[in-house]
Amino acid sequence: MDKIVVKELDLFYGEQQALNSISIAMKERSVTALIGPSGCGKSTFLRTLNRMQDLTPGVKIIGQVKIDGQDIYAADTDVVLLRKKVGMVFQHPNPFPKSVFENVAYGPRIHGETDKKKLSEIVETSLKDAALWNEVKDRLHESALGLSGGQQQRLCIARLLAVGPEILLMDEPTSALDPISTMKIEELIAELKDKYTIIIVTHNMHQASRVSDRTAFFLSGDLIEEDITSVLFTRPAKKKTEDYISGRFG
Amino acid sequence: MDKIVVKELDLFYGEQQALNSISIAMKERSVTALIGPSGCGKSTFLRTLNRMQDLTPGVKIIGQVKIDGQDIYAADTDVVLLRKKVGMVFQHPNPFPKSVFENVAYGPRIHGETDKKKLSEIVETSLKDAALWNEVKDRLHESALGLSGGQQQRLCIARLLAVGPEILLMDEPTSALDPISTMKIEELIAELKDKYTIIIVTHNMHQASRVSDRTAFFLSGDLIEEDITSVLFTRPAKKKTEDYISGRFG
Amino acid sequence: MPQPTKSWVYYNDRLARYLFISSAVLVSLIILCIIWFVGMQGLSTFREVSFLEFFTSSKWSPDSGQYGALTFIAGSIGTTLIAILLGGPLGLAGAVFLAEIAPPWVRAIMRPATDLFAGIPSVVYGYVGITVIVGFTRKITNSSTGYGMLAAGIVLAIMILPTVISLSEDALRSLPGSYKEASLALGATRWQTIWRILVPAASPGILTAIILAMARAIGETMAVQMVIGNSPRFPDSLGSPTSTLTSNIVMEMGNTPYGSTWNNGLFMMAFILLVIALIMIILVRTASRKGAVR
Amino acid sequence: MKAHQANRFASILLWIGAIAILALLVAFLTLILGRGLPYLTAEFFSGSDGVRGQLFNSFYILFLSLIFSLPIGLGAGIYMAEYAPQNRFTDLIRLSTESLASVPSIVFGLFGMIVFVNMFGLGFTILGGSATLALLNLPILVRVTEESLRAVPRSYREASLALGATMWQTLRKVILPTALPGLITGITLVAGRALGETAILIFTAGMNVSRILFDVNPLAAGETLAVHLFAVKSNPLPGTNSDQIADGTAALLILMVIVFNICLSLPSRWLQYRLQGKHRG
Amino acid sequence: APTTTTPAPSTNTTTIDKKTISAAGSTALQPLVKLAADDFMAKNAGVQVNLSGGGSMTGLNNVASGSIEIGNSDVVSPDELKSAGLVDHQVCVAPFLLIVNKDVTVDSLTKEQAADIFTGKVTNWKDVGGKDAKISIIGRAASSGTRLNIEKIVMDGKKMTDAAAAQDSTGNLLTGVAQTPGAIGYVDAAYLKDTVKALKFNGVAYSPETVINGQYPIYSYEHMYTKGEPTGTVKLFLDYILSTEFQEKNVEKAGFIPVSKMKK
Ligand SMILES: Nc1ncnc2c1ncn2[C@@H]1O[C@H](COP(=O)(O)OP(=O)(O)OP(=O)(O)O)[C@@H](O)[C@H]1O
Ligand SMILES: Nc1ncnc2c1ncn2[C@@H]1O[C@H](COP(=O)(O)OP(=O)(O)OP(=O)(O)O)[C@@H](O)[C@H]1O
Ligand SMILES: [Mg+2]
Ligand SMILES: [Mg+2]
Ligand SMILES: O=P([O-])([O-])[O-]
Repeated sequence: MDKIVVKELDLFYGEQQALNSISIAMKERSVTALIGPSGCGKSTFLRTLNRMQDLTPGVKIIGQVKIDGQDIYAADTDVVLLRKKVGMVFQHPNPFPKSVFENVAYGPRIHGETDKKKLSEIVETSLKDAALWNEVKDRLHESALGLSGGQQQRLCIARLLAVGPEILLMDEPTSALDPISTMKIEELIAELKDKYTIIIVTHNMHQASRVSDRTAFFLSGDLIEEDITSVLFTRPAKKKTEDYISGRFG
Repeated sequence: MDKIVVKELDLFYGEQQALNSISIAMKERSVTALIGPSGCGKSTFLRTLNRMQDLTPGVKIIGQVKIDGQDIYAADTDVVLLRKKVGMVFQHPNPFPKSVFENVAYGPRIHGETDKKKLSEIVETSLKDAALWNEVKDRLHESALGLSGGQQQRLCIARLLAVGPEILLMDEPTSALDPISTMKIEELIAELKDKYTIIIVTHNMHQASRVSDRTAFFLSGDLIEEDITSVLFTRPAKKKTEDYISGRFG
Repeated sequence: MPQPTKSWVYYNDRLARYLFISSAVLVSLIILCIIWFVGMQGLSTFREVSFLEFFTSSKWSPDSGQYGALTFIAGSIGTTLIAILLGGPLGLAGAVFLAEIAPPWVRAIMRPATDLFAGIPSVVYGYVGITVIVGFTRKITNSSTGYGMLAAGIVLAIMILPTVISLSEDALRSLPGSYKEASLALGATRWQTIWRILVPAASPGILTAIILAMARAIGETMAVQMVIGNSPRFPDSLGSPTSTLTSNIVMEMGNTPYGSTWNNGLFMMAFILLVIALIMIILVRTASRKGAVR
Repeated sequence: MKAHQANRFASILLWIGAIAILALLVAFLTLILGRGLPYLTAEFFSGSDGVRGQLFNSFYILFLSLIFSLPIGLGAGIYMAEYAPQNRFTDLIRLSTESLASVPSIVFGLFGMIVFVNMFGLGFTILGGSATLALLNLPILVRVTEESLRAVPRSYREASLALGATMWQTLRKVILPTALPGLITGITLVAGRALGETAILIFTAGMNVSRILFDVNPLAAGETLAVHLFAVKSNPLPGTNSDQIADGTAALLILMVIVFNICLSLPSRWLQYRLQGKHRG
Repeated sequence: APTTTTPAPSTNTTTIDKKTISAAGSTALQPLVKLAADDFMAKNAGVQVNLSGGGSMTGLNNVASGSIEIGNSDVVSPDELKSAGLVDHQVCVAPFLLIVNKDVTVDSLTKEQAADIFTGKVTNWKDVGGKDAKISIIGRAASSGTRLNIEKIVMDGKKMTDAAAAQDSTGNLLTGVAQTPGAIGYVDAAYLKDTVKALKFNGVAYSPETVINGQYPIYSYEHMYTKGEPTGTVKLFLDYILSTEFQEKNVEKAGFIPVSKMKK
């Protein structure tokens, strides 16, 4: 079933158009990779899916984004609930300057959970799901900023899982990490895809081919091509895609 | 002839060692590419070659770097002269907030050139050498910040050429640029190598294979392997190199 | 997980938002009130005094019906300029030193220390002014008392140091590190980098610092009043008594009947100060906007 | 080489400038403390001309003025940093806070005198003084708040909002706690300036103190230490050792500002340390 | 015109009504009122007399607007404030002194000499019998009651020269005269300090006797204004100041002269 359906989406930063009539659909419980050279609009597109783009002043969005059949840009959309359902992981790990525990408990707390015991449970499950529990279980109450980059990124994923999202958006989640942390995150993604719909932006085509079911190639604000990952990387339909994946630019 | 010879170079950021006993030599008028995953020490290494690393507080450097047979870390080295000889291009274009002309004229000026006519000549030659002259000749006195990213980067190269360096260090000079600008810079590098010794850091292995004569692969502060570019990419001697270039991580 | 009662969270969010907006509006209302009150009181001077006389005559002798405030306006501007000429370069040197030269431990001491300047009450400055600085200016200007614009300018120069230093340092520090790197990588010395790249690049911020310091100087009252000499006439030299807007307000406010023309004239002087402050702010804004465009 | 010499010369000049600035400060401090410290005896505080009332008033007026100005200043600062869209309205508000910041304090004093002392009929009281002083604090508070909030990395905001938090939740739980050290430093600056303020209070809080020790009645007379210093300097009442009182008061004021700076910077450093975690400086 | 009440014998019907009363205004009169307030508070436990300076007009303005109960003034209330119904109480006589820096060798000035100095006609001490040194005038603000009195009595209503430096308060004036070579100024007798030298006027040194017997002419009556006739605590306080007990015991001690001693 299609979880996300985007139809003819245009996005403008002031005068400048950054997305040109993007149409794409993503299936439930699948991983879609977005690739393309720097500045092509990958992050911009990703951020329209949970309306984080609303925070940028001067942005204009035309077109339709439907999640579970509901237009998220409709006037009556509850943005807060939307963001709860569509979680996001950022390029640079951004834990709050709080303890590990408080980072993960943050989401449940703001959504009204006050029971200490329940919170502990949620924190534990989320950290386990993010494959971080063993590394931090003895330092739950130390500052999260003391963790390594890779641990911080998994903490951010755990923090996200704790609010119970259905869709995970990841914007180059490993680009600031070392190889081993990268591997761990990639493994995590493979596990998470049984439960969540995942969209991941990456600069690394190998990563795209390793983790994703489908891949979409962006160039200068256009969605050039979208296909099953192995097909896109071996038999791309468009010349531009081929040039890019063969490394002729970017 | 070897222009640069590095012997058993260790570098520490405080307690943490970032370079482990690096030894490498670079020939005059050649292009050497430095590749490796993020955080492996490529930038760190590059910045030891013109002693920009001196600016970072708490850095300790052990070992030898000889340029034209002279140890640049010897006590009597004139750092200012060294930096004039060993120029640097940064990842993000960083023109000064001055006019195009003043950006290029800056170097000659600080090195004592006051003659207006000579300055104009230097500016023109440098901009031509950096393949930018045609695009900016009508707006020499407008702010350099109004140029596009790719133009800014070429301006930075022109600014560098104007002081008459012998060695060019480039730290991911195209990673912030669009495909077309990238191509232009790559072409420029190909031209410049007739006159200069060039060392370029890049994340893009295709770029490394397109522009460089030799390639060095760094991993976690170690120089794993250094060889003729085509050899390193097709028949690497080390398993780690192979894993990296085949995209198994990074 | 329990579903939050949506309305509650939303209600809070909205309430907070309205509270913040109303605080912001209140701040605007306050300044409007001040302009209104001081302006109304001040402008009523012109029921009895001609506009032209007030601004172009330097004869201030209210008991004989002469209300020329030019001396005070000139005195305020003059002392402020002296303060900036003396304190500006020194403060800028301090800022450059803190931003680019000082070893971390020196900075750790000096930065809070300069803030202490701001914490010294103006009466203390004035007292040091009377007992030390006036004697000094008496000597160098070879005048009989030493009270005057130079003494006031020196006192003000010291008082504006923290403003100049901290704002200019912030401006220098907020420059992208890439400017410095680029310049040094071209073989520039540290001083060349500072003087040709960093200071020009930070000039909008430095200008802001200077203008705000001027606003501080022109509005300073107690310290100036103690060393300016308070004579309502143009001075013969930098070392002879004159007056500023602020000093004349405190001198005479307590001894003039509220609502009298004389008293209204003093409010008019306060209003002029307010207008000067507003003009300075507009200058600051254009300065920083010019910086943003570049 | 010429460039090298210029470099050396400029460095020396800058060092001299910096030393001159510090020397000035040291000269001020030694002059004031040297003259005044010897008089800071118990008698100085609680004798018949003792300043304990003024000391109390200084802090009480500061406290009240912060009570008035903090909520509004914080609120407006938060609005400017977090909510304000780019439009005419916010431009106007920004312009007014900046203007308010550059209003000479004597103008505040006169305004307070017309409005609080005369129109509201408060007379020269603690209340009138602190209400006027609040006007002085306000713009600095707005500015400090805005700056410390802006210094909080954008990523914290994004992370919180992306988890489905409302703006208010994000503010309360993430942004304000992170900005706290900066806020505290800012409030210290405000407090330091308010403690030394004279011109405003002469016109609004008057020049004498209540007989009752630690009179918390806001309608009591509100002479502060700084005003007291001004008063004894300008009116050395015969029969009092006014010079000693003045010197002692000046020293006490400086001490207060120093202690204030230290006291408030410690918790903010500690907070910063805690927020950053052990592994980062 | 404000009516001048003669010292009235206290009537027993007046009682404490307000716990706190405030007086502000003239700095010249302030030392005396402070003494009176201290005594009065000692006698009437629980009563608080707030006292501020600020200048004569500050006192008059504020008593007229009702912010304070008593306005102290060196001068008679101006017409602007008469409509407020101010009532005058003359409480004592304040003498003024001409003072000079200690390096000045002159000990006495005639009225003409003093007037010439203050109008700016004479600018060197040698012209009035001293050594060759410039005269620096340090006076009070144009609106000060003390200055008005000097202009009235010493200068026959002529204006003080603009070239004079002025200080807004007696304290700063004293510091100025003490620090500036060749300086001359004027203060209320109560404030005289040994950092400066007091001059004789027409050869007569100031003392209460020379004022009372008319030899020393530089003095003025000091006023305490109330809005309407005083009642309750305010009246008790004014009565105390005007009481023979206080006038005889304290007024002279404070450097003033009791009204009753003046020969009308
Ligand atoms: N806030 C903004 N205001 C104006 N233009 C913007 C803004 N953010 C992004 N852009 C522009 O929109 C285009 C797309 O940017 P975007 O960040 O989506 O690219 P990207 O594909 O994510 O690149 P990268 O791989 O570098 O992250 C770029 O040209 C960028 O300059
Ligand atoms: N100023 C510094 N202080 C402490 N550690 C540093 C500093 N700069 C870099 N490092 C560390 O040194 C290591 C090498 O960093 P470097 O910037 O040289 O990597 P790189 O190979 O250039 O990576 P990238 O491709 O991301 O630019 C990294 O682990 C980095 O965290
Ligand atoms: Mg991006
Ligand atoms: Mg790097
Ligand atoms: O006593 P005065 O302050 O009015 O001179």
